[in-house]
Amino acid sequence: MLTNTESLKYFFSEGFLSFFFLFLLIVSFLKRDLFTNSSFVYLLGISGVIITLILELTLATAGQGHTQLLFYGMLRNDYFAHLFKLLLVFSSLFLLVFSFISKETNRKFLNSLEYVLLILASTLGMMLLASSVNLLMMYLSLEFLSLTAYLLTGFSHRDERSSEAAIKYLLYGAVASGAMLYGLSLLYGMAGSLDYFAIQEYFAQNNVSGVIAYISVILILAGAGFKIAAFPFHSWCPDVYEGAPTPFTAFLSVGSKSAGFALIVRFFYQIFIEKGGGDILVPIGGVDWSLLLAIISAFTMTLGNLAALQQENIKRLLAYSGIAHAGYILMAVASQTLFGVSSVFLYLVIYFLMNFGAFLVVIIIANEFNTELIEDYEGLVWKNARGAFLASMFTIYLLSLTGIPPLAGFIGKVYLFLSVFEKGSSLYWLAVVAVINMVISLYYYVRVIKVMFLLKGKEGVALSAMDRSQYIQYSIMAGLSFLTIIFGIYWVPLDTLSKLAANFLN
Amino acid sequence: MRTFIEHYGFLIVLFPVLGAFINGIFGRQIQNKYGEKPIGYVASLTVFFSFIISVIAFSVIARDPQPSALICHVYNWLNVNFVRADVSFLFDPLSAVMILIVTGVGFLIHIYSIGYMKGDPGYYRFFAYLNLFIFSMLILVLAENMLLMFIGWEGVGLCSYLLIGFWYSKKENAIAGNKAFIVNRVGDFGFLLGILTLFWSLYNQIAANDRLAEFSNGTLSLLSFPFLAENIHLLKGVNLFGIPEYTGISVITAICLFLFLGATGKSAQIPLHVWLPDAMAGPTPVSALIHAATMVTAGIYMIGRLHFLFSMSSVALGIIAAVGALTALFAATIGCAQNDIKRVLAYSTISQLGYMFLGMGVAAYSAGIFHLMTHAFFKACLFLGAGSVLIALHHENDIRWMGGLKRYMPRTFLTFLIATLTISGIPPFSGFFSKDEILWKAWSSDHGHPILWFMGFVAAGMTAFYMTRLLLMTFFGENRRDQRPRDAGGGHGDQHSGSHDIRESPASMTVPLVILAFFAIIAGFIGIPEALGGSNRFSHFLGPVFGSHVEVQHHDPLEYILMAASVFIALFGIVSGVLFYSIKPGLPAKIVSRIKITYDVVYNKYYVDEIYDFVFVSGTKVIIIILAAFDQYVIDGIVNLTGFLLRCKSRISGSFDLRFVDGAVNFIADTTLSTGAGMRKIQTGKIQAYIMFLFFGMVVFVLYKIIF
Amino acid sequence: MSEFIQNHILTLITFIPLIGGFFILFLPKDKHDVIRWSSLVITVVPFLLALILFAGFDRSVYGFTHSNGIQFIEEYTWIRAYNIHYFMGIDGISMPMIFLTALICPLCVLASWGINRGVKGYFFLFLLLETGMMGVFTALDFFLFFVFWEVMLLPMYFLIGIWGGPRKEYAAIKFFLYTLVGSVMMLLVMIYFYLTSDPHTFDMTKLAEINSVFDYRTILWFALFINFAIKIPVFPFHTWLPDAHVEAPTAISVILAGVLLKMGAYGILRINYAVLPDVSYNMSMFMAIFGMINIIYGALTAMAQKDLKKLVAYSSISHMGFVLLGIASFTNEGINGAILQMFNHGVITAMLFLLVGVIYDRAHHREIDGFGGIASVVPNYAFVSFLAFFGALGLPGLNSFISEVLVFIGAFKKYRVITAISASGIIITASYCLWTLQRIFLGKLNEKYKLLPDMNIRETISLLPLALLVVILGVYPHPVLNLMKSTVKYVNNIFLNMNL
Amino acid sequence: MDIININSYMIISLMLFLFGLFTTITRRNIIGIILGIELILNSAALNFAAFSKFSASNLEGQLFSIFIIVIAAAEAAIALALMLSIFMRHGDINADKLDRLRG
Repeated sequence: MLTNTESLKYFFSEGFLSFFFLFLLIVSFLKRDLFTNSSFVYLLGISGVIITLILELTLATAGQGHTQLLFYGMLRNDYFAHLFKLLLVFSSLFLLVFSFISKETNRKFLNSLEYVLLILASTLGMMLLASSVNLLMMYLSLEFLSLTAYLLTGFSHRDERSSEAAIKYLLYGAVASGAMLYGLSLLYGMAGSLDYFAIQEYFAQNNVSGVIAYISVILILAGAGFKIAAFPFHSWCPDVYEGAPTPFTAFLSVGSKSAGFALIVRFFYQIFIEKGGGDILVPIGGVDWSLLLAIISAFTMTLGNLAALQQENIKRLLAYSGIAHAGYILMAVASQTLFGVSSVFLYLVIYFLMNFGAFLVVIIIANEFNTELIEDYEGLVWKNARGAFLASMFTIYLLSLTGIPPLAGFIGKVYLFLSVFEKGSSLYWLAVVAVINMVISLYYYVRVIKVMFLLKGKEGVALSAMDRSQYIQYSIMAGLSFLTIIFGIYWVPLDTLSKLAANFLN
Repeated sequence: MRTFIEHYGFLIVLFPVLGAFINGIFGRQIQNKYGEKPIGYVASLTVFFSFIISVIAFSVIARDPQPSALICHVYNWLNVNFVRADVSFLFDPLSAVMILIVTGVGFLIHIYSIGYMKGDPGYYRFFAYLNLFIFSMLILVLAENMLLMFIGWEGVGLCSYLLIGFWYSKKENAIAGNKAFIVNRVGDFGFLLGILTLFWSLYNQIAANDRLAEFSNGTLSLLSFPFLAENIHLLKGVNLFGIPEYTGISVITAICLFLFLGATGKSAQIPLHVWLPDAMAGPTPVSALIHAATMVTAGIYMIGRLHFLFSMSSVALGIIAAVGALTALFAATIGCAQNDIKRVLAYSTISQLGYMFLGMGVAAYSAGIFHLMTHAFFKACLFLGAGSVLIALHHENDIRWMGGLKRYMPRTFLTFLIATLTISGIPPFSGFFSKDEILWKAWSSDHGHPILWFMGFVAAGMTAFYMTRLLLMTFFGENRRDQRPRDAGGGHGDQHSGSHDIRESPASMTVPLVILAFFAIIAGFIGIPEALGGSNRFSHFLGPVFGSHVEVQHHDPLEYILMAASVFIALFGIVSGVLFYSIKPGLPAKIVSRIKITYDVVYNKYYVDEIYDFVFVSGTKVIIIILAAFDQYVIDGIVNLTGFLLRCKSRISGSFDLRFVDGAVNFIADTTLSTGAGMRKIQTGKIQAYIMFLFFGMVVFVLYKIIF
Repeated sequence: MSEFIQNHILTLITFIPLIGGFFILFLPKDKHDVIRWSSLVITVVPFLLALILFAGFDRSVYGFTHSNGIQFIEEYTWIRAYNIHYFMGIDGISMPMIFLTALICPLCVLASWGINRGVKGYFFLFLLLETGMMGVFTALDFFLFFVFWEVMLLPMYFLIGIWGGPRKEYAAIKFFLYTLVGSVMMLLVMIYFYLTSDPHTFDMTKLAEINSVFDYRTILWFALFINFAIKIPVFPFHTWLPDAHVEAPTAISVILAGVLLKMGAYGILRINYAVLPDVSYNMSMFMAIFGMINIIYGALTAMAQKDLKKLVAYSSISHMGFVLLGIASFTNEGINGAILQMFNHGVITAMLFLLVGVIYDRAHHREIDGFGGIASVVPNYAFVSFLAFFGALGLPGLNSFISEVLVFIGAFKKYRVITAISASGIIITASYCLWTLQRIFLGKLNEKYKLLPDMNIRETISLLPLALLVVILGVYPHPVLNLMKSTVKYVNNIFLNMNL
Repeated sequence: MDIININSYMIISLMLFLFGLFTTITRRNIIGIILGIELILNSAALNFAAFSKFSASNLEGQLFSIFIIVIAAAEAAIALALMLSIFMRHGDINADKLDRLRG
């Protein structure tokens, strides 16, 4: 339990980020004209995030093995926190890069500086969320992230859908976090403390009659479920994804979802778990949350896949696919095993690669044809070399999302099934539901591929040839697809990292 | 000499296939470059060589008839666990006789076809198929085990299909070929079941008294004839399904009946005889060789080869005899009413085959084979005679428009006359001896019965009658060519008015006729029964094969009476034929008018073809249409079904967008897609609906917890 | 160099097509002939390797489990943490299949000379497909087997989807969905096997040795069986086959029928029989009945088809019914007959589809009644078609007869009535084969095809090896039979001394 | 036991929570919804304060309620800002009209 000043030593990555954020804010008041050219602003933002990334990396590697509670037990910088922070910072880095690439955010935005500032703020919020071990700290960082997200959703004010999406997102988010708050208060009432470890001891000592704990867990789940768009709390997701600017939608589907999962894993595995011998985890607190999460996961998967079957808008399709993948990851969380935690992290990294890749293609196509409808992708592969490249990359991502073997998505799915099977025979039904969902998901993923490959393109819709200036797009695209294939074949590095993330319990 | 056959016996089989290969592959070039002559010679020479070796083999066996058969082993064809079959040929008196018939008659018919097929564009193809047929028939006859026999069995079926449908430009020939092969295939189905039952019941018995070790060295084969001959007794008490207390059909009878089903398919007996009359669509030498002399006798040879099996089940023998006798009578009646020269001969072949089966059925195996041999000679002679008549009259085959050919074709007429007398069973000719022996055995043998004799007796009379009718209408009286109405069916080719240009067939066709007629005469003398002082050398020759249970020497007076009766019925047939068709030509028309209905029934072959067509052909057509529709709509096309339902529902409700019908895979996919459409409806876009849904979800979970 | 080839032969056979495929991607797009010839050469190399394999294969080794000695083993640890190995090896069951695949692929490249749209993509996907197929037959690690099983799915979807006939999208997605439903079930079973085997292994041969440990055995067995039944295809799951065949381009339907259908039967032998022998033995009646239904149902529906390609597709269903019957017989003869039938059917269906392709290239339609009497116009084509169709109906002296007789003899021991009914199948098969031949080749010459060109050299070369195989294997079947005899003897012994 | 104990607080905060929820769902006007949200947040704050006094006997609960007030203010600010942009576009702030994004 370090005091505030001592723990600053382990806090300099977030520290730098907040300092950079404030510095930019102040400079923006003084010299407005510096920041008119949006590309410069984005590059500034990107460099800031990269520095944070480097700092975070040094912190992660330096902090070998000694995890402390910082700021009087508010944060905990164990490997789980470090790895998730790295993942989250990477996703905001990609958000900035994608915003730089996409015309929608690069050309049309007037105040791109505020856009970048809000992104930095949300990154800070996510980093805190990943490492918070105190109910208050968790709530504050969650709200910090959500509030910045509401604004970012409504940023492309010229498109009326965006402001409608933002207000919907806000109202829904506020109600959900209100319900969570109420749940937290009940939990606090029972356990008498805000600190995760204290609550865990409370539950370990005296077994509580399950009902109140159960109600508080469900209420808390409202807030967390809203963040990862799980079943009963997913209604906002398709509308917001369609309304928000595409780069931000990509970030929502990967970044804020991973933050949501960090929260859930931290919350359930810290409070409602007692460490049995070896890596046996014994659920405490009289709440059978494994079955609860399993049911939510099953509903989320099925709803996500079924609704996605006939989407016309590619962003809505990817929204529902995101919901489905949230359902798959919840499967691992419900498995209540250490291996489950590492599967969650592994799947999130692979999901990061696949989803950002897919959204990059959507952005490039939106830049060219200014459309989000699937049928405008018709005959993409037959247009020209660039079209063929884009189409084949998109196919790799879509098939990896389905879980076809040589690609990373399959390895993610195998890990999820391994964790579910390890739980024993109580979750076999969930594995069967997941398997059926995999088949359903094939249909709408391959429908997109069908449009791109099997149909002849409409004449007159030309695609500009590959030119030198867009080399960033293609290097990122090639990098992501290369990783998706390589991790499908040799994923040992990912495995060691995820094992590392899982041992935050000791 | 025995070792010569053991080493080079397979040459008999190799030569015809070499001929077939040469003619088949290079035939077209040879024919274009050098004309038809070399092809005919290559084909005939190969058959002649194998004839010579057959004669050598025959002499070797005839000189020192040891009990053990002479086997020429070529190579091991199939060796999987206990199923072991080698390509090896068995030479014993029975197969020696058969190869003599096959190669001898085959050679004569090859010579005949050189003349007959002159000018036909498919000349090389014809001889290639003919050689292929001889090859398959020799394999069938010389096979050492059942599987190799099955190869020969289906091989001849294939060649008959190819040869019947030789002039495939006409649709009927192709259909006739199809019919022949499919009906044969039904027979082969029975044959296959016979082999399977035999194999496994024998295997179980051998396993029962643990003799399986003998097979470990891999030389013994369960299905080879010598092995079967020794070990068939093991199957004596066994019943079909090997269940001890189940007393039903004994396995021996089951096997015999299955094999007999195969034999009826091949030798055109009652249930499966429909293909032989249609097989006349092929060229006449084909009919002579395949549908008279060799292929159709395969069934009888098979029963002869497995006589030890058949003689163990008197039930099977009884059925065979009954079917044989019935077929003889049935076919004879139809024969009397046919007007196409080749169809008459076809029905006469079916009825003579009925006699052979009758002989086999009463366990008079040597008599059956003897009749088979004599029948091969005189029936081949009759067919070739009919062939030369057809050539002379430019493919006119309806006997009502012939007549008076005696003057123009003396040699054909003479040979035709001899053959007709032979088949009617007039004493000096061989037909009398072989048919009489069967009839005598039908009465006297312990499996025989007077009714069988009587059916055979009546059929013999009818045979004499329709053969005389055929002889008279074709060769005697005045020529009725010009009375032929313009549109009369049958007989294509140009209409030559007048009879001045009918000429005798060239030497290459008439020489084989004369030889065959000569054999028809002398063939009888080698089988003169003891009753008439002869030593019946033929049955003694076959003794070692069929077990030489020498009949008791007493000369039962009944034998002479029956012999006299058969001569009487033959003469009666001839006289009534002469009466009907030469003295009072109007008489048949009067009788026909009085018994119109029965005549029509007999003329239309008891409508058997029509019944089969209706029951089987159109029956399967209906089944397959239903099945195909079932496959397309019920299993696969739940798409179309539900697609249709949903479409009309959507037209009614109008609110659903159902473009997904074309993409749906099947019923499950259909329901998933429609639920997907349902899911989209929940997403109404109203923010307050979303919040309500959120709390509704939470309430459900809480209630779930409280209740459970 | 030869020493390198000797102990890396299976990896080479599997991955040379893939490497070749990448090489083709870099060829210039419009030089179609260069692409075609190079892909032909690339597919011939595995064929040569297969010949080396054929020569070096030790016929006496049992194979099937690790202790019995798998041949040409290549085992490298792939992922140490989860005990996943890159483990390749062959035994009596997989050797004939590898030889068949290596033989058919070059012929298919020859048959796809007519493709002129997106040629580079076509041949790359084709070579990827060949790698997938080879991998399935060589892989002995369940994880590797599953990866190759799905790798094979991908190119098939695109090949049918892009270069197919009018309803190609529907057929392609149907194929993909049907097979994926099956393979996801196999995924669950694979993971269950992995977790319940005590030294957590994916190695199929080791799983075979500790097969008594799993519970839920029947459910596992059915999950695997349904996956492989979809592939064979067995009666209720077969509806994807006619669509996929009718819409696929000629070369692809040759591969589809020639090799892909065999993977189902191979899978049953390799996994169901190895890991769950007792359940397989109890289910033998179930499999035999479905085998019989396949034979009769396939033959009858084939008879009703108007489209030649659909007819051949349904005939494949009927022939694969023999394979299932043979597998279900649990006798040495039956299983040998089944594997031989897999090989023979591969050869014959490849011939039939190539022939359909030849006539389709000339007449641009496949209606059986649309032709008539063309035997006189195209004698060579007629001869080869007669040979193929007679091979298909199991004429003795040609190759299918031997496998059908072995299957009948094998199956007759236990299931007398079922085999009798299946044997009646040979009559239906004979009737629809001859009826088709008669409607196309015999009868009055259809004026439209008076000047139909006969087969050109390319087509003859692609058909010649198959025709020779049909005849030679009919007269002397030992080269293929010896390959599988010892392994099948071992498999049979498992069930004999399981004293059930 | 004095009359006003933990149960009464909990009942009041529950009532507050339900009223807040009710207003969020039924009001057609966005401002009404925002008010409802404020009510929900306040009910949570009340709960925290009450528990801090009665069962937890430490000040963390009250600390939490202060932060809740801060967050509520921030939320309201953003909500009103967004509502302004909606108003400029649609001319009115009727929640039911905002259903352009659906399906």
